[in-house]
Amino acid sequence: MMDILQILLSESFWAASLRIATPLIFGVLGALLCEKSGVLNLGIEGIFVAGAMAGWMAVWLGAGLWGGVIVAALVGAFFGLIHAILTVPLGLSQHVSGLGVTMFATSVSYFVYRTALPNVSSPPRIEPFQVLDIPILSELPFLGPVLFQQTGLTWLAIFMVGSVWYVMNRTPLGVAIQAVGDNPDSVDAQGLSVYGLRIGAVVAGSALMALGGAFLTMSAFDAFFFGMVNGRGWVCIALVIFASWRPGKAFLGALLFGAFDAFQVRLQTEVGALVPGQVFLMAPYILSIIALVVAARSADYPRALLTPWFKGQR
Amino acid sequence: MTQQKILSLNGLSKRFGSVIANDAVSLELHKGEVLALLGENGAGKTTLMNMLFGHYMPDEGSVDVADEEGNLRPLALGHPQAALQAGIGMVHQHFTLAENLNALDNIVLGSEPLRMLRRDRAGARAKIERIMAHTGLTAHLDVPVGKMSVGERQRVEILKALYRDVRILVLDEPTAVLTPQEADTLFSNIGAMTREGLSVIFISHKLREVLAFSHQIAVLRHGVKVGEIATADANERVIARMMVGADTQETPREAMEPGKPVLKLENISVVGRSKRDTLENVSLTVRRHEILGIAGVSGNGQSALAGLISGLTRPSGGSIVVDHIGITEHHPQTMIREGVGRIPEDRHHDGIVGAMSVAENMVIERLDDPEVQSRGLLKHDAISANADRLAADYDVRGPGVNARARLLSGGNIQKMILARVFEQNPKLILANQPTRGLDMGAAAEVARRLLEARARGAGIVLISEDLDEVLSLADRVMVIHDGELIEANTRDREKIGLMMAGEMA
Amino acid sequence: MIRIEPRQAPSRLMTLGIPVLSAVVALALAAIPLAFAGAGIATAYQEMFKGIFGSVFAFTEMLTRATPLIFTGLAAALAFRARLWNIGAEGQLYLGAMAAVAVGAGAVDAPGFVLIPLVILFGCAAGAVGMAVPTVLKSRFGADEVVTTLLLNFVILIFLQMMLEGPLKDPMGLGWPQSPPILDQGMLPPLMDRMRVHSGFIIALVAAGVAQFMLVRSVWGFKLRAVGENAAAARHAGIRVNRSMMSVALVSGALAGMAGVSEVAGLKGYLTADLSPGFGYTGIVVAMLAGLSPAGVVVSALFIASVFVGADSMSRAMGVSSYLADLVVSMSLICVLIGGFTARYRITRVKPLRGEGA
Amino acid sequence: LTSAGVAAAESIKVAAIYTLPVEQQWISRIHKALNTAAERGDIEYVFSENVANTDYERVMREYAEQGMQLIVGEVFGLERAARKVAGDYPETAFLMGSSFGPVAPNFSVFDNWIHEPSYLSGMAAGAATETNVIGMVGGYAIPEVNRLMHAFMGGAREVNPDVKFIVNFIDSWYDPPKAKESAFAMMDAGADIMYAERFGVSDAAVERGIKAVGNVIDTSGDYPGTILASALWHMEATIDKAVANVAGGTFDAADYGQYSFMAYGGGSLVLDESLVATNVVDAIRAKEADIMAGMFRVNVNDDRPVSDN
Ligand SMILES: Nc1ncnc2c1ncn2[C@@H]1O[C@H](COP(=O)(O)OP(=O)(O)OP(=O)(O)O)[C@@H](O)[C@H]1O
Ligand SMILES: Nc1ncnc2c1ncn2[C@@H]1O[C@H](COP(=O)(O)OP(=O)(O)OP(=O)(O)O)[C@@H](O)[C@H]1O
Ligand SMILES: [Mg+2]
Ligand SMILES: [Mg+2]
Repeated sequence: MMDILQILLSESFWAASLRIATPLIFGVLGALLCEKSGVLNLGIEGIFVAGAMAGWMAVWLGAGLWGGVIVAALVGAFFGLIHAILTVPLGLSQHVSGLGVTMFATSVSYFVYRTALPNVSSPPRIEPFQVLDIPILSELPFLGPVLFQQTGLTWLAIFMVGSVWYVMNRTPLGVAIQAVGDNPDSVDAQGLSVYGLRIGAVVAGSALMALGGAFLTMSAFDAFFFGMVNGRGWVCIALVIFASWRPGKAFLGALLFGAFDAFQVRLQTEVGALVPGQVFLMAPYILSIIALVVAARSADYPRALLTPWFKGQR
Repeated sequence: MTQQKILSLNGLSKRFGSVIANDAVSLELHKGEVLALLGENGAGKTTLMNMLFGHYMPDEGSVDVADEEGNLRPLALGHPQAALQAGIGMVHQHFTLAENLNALDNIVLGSEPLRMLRRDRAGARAKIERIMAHTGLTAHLDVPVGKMSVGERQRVEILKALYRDVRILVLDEPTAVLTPQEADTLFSNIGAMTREGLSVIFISHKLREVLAFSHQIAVLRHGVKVGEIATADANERVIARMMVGADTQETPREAMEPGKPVLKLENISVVGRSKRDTLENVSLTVRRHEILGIAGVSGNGQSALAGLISGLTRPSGGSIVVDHIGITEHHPQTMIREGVGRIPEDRHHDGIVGAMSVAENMVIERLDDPEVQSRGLLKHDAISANADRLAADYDVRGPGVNARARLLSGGNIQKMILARVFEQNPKLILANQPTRGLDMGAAAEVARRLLEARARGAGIVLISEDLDEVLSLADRVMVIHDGELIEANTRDREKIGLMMAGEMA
Repeated sequence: MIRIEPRQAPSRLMTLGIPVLSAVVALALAAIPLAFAGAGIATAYQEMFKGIFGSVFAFTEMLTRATPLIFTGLAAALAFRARLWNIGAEGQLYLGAMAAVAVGAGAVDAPGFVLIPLVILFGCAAGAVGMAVPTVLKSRFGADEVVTTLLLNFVILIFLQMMLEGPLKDPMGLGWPQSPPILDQGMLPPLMDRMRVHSGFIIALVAAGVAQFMLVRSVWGFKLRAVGENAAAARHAGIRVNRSMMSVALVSGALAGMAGVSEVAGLKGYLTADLSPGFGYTGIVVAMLAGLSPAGVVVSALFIASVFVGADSMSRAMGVSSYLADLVVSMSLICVLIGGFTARYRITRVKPLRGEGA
Repeated sequence: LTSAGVAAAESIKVAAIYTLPVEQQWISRIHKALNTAAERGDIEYVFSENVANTDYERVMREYAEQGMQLIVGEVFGLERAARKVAGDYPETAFLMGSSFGPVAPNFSVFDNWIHEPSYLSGMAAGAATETNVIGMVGGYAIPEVNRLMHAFMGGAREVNPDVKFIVNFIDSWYDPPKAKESAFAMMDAGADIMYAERFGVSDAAVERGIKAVGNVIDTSGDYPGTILASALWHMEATIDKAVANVAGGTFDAADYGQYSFMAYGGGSLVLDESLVATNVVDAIRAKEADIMAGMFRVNVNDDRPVSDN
């Protein structure tokens, strides 16, 4: 019991939680943007892979770190555009298109990686993002070590939470995205383009998702591996519902998941011999499901989610 | 009204596959004029207006709109944005509101450039409040539209159009969901605005309104404009003949002796999420050979009452007896089994499975019937035969019984539901807004069928916001207000109107 | 300006021609990665063809690969018809496989005609339970099944690891996390000597036929379609929505479970944690390509399996990275999706009418 | 002699089939040895990676049909089926990572028997820990992994009976960020030496400035000053032996496992002598000599290791 409390109060635990949460924050925000406009994007897992691979490879080929981030975002936007074209003007099944994009983005990334590096036994490393240590602030008790053990990408993620919130609630664009996800006719009747808004939201959301992937290869680690995304994208799809499509709650949800995960490994080091290790690995997923069940009642889905809209048709 | 031409539609045509929705329709509108556009269901009224507003791209034709100086200029078609810029506003037949946003956001949506980094909410609010004060149309600006009554939503729709400083306002059946009083207020407000130069095209099936508020009437039939007439020269008969091409007949209601009770609600309460679906301690009795009319402004508990009788809603207290049998399991299946026929308010949402065929929709309520299935397998031939017979008997027209039900027009969907319900000889019929949105011919058909069922011995609960309809069909009238039900011991329009407003309770 | 309009009646030629055409386009697109990897295009296609039809072995391998896809495709098709988004076929597949080895690997020693049905029964039941849970969460609590089934895939996979290191671990497995083998008489008999294709394929075809028949001809199928197309109207018409959902959930889960049974009792004999290379997810693709028609599932499963096996074998023959196979499959998927769209809709250019008559 | 020369000139056609990408440490060692042989011109080498177990048998047959003379791979997931394939292609030589035995006439097996250097690396770790806590992050608890962990733990305990281990499996071959977080958690719990079975662990050690012990591959170049010691696996001995046998027409069913032993050069220990105390280095060298001389046998334990509490 003491140990558990000790874990929960430790700075390194919360620093770890925030680190684990960072790619999820990007992913949930991206999924949120897409879904708010009415498009489910199951391409997220593949877009994570593509972002991870593209960002890392760009840096390895000589781009700067932020250059790599931009490349990752562009690649994510590209796959988002494919999903958007398939699901918005063409109105194809969002589930299938999404899974198709996941397959496509993953296999393209793997194929390109392997064709570019046919004979490596260990992928080349890059110089990743370094911890941002701001002199005075990092001296702050508790918060200092938690926040200032993070890299620029984590800061970017936190900044994006605020930005997405601001855009969604304080700008005409965000209000239009909320409207198009509820009732596309409302937007159409006001002279705005349903297709433009949805495609834009999916493309932007996918770019954000790709940053989640880029974090893995450019901050959490310094090289790309097959399979390293390891389901993180799917988790975001759950978190966005848990967050009721709100950026602030999305951040909390991701942090909570990160905390489960960080807690799980720490607990396992304490009582690992008593319980099969898999119980701990399962815990974050099961807790996500439970959280979802609890949150489900109040979850109000964007009403037009999954429903395609065609101009001039009823 | 002036003679200044402000809008001219020149030979607009639109085809949907083989359906010719509009065939070279031309129309003119003058400054300050109120033009009523009439026609049966499916005549092409909405299509014409949708072309004007840019939702549909015409196959042929053009549109000219007067600019600020009054010079007619061609309008770029196919872009709502262009129509809005030209000063055209449209209130659509079906709400085009984002329910997750509040009224303010819905109204302002699209009027600010999307690249703006912030919104001028205060300015917008001031402008809307000015419009509200000026027109008398009010709405709660900060309440999510999803929580509003249909009447309030309709007002938001109109405010939305006015906010864009329109000079031409198109209203597609604006009063279909309003009470007579609300409709009157709306039209008197609009009348005031036309005197300031607003021009209006409105579509309606309610001839009373058309005659009272329009200057000019244009009639469409099967996509063709069959005539135009000054309202001053028109009357119901003339218009009806223009619309249908023949005279319509009203079914007379014969007096009948009510029989034994078929439905008894005793002290029923329903706890709903909002007032619209709450009932408080309601009791009523319906007998054979009797039509009980429930009058009331929408959102006063009608949906709870309808839900209860159709089996969708579970009461929190009280008892329901259908023909001596106490209902314990509240499910539509139970009600169907006990011989309750239900005509739902929202045909598309509750009445049909649009993606399934007309024939399938005609048997969907009796899948256990040995005529429809044996040992769990459907009898396709019998289902088809049944559909052919019903389609003929009830004059369900459309692309055939094997086509998807969604393809039928609203009136024909309603006929299909009537066929399904009446064929089972129900003891009790719930008719919830049965003629909403139907043209005169179709509405008369519904009335005839209801009276026929009554003659056969059914008890009928008729829920309607159209007081004229209630008064013409019901043997007995009750008024629903705020979840409570009161017997109206009068047939006086005025008095019942006051009870609907809760002023005599 | 471009408009999208539904075609009134897609012609026969189109409904058949377009899928074929889009498959051809997809294969043509495969030239891009091939060129990128510097391989000869013409020989590549030859090799791909050989990889599918070049020998009895190649062809039976394709059928073997298609077998689980038919099951998972059916699982998705039926559930999706009822708008029950079962993304969890992958997990249910493993539940089925676990149950199959739990009864088939010695727990019950019975002759084949008893043991095989028993293995199938338990496998299907386990899969069904796997889908029943999210369905209950959906109908009782409103928890979105897309997410719960997706997350349960992870939970089940981890649970599988736990079982394979615990109760289901083969004591003779030299420590490997794998189950003991299913008894010989419990294995689904192979269809041909020396080939891997097994009677699971026949069961899959029968399952597809039955599903097709039930969907179109039975009251059960009627209700399922009604619930899927418009749950509110179905309920208004007296259909028990939850019950109908639950019944389709059970069938869907059972079919996914059967995919696991078929793989473990038809092919591998014992269970490891990498039994399925994503058959559950691919099944969704298969189902959607088939337009959610059970009969179509067979065709699209064969298509996906052909593309994969053909491209995989070609990548080896051409010395190109074997990730090519997945790439070609995913490109085919996207092409066929777009192709299916053009069969149903027409994209027309509309000449702007601006200014006419003025 | 001439015939052998001809065979070498023609170079042997070798195909490898891996169930994971070639970056996976275990596989990378086979891949490296085959690449080396190919560079020497002994073999023509092709491979398929990330082959699902379901597809493995087909790929084996395809390569056999293509006339490959030697097929290398790992059949832990399909022991029985693989042996059946080998039976169907008696002219083809199979050399497979396997937990079971060889099957005549053409199915040989190998495994990464580097428990000996693992034991030695454990000695370095046991002597170096000050907190007496060593963290171990593994991928999956399979015998190939467990065995080396136990050997490592045995070595550490020999020099330091008080040492405690924290063991954690991340159930993934490739999730360096996760492995890294796992390592951090162990360090938070007091570990000051990390056993780096997965990518990511050494990175965590570098960040916290503690030491790590490598496994299978030599990563000391990537993490200078962090890797105390590594137990290396060299597949060259095994591969070269098999290739020579095929070339000489003498390939038959055998267990090549011994070629991973230190005595055959299949396993070795690298020590960073600048990081390990001289007395410890001496003790390790002495033990190494004992092993080479057959005077000391490292225990083999394939069970899942668990944390000490
Ligand atoms: N987008 C569309 N696709 C196919 N058919 C359409 C479409 N819009 C309208 N139609 C068809 O065009 C015809 C005219 O429809 P429209 O909605 O204009 O009638 P309406 O006069 O407004 O009828 P109502 O009084 O019922 O509103 C109908 O037959 C309708 O089914
Ligand atoms: N308007 C609606 N739209 C969509 N789904 C609805 C609607 N109304 C009800 N449902 C769904 O139908 C379910 C209840 O349906 P129904 O009562 O027919 O099922 P049932 O099989 O009788 O289930 P139970 O035994 O749990 O009562 C609700 O849980 C809800 O999910
Ligand atoms: Mg209309
Ligand atoms: Mg019920």
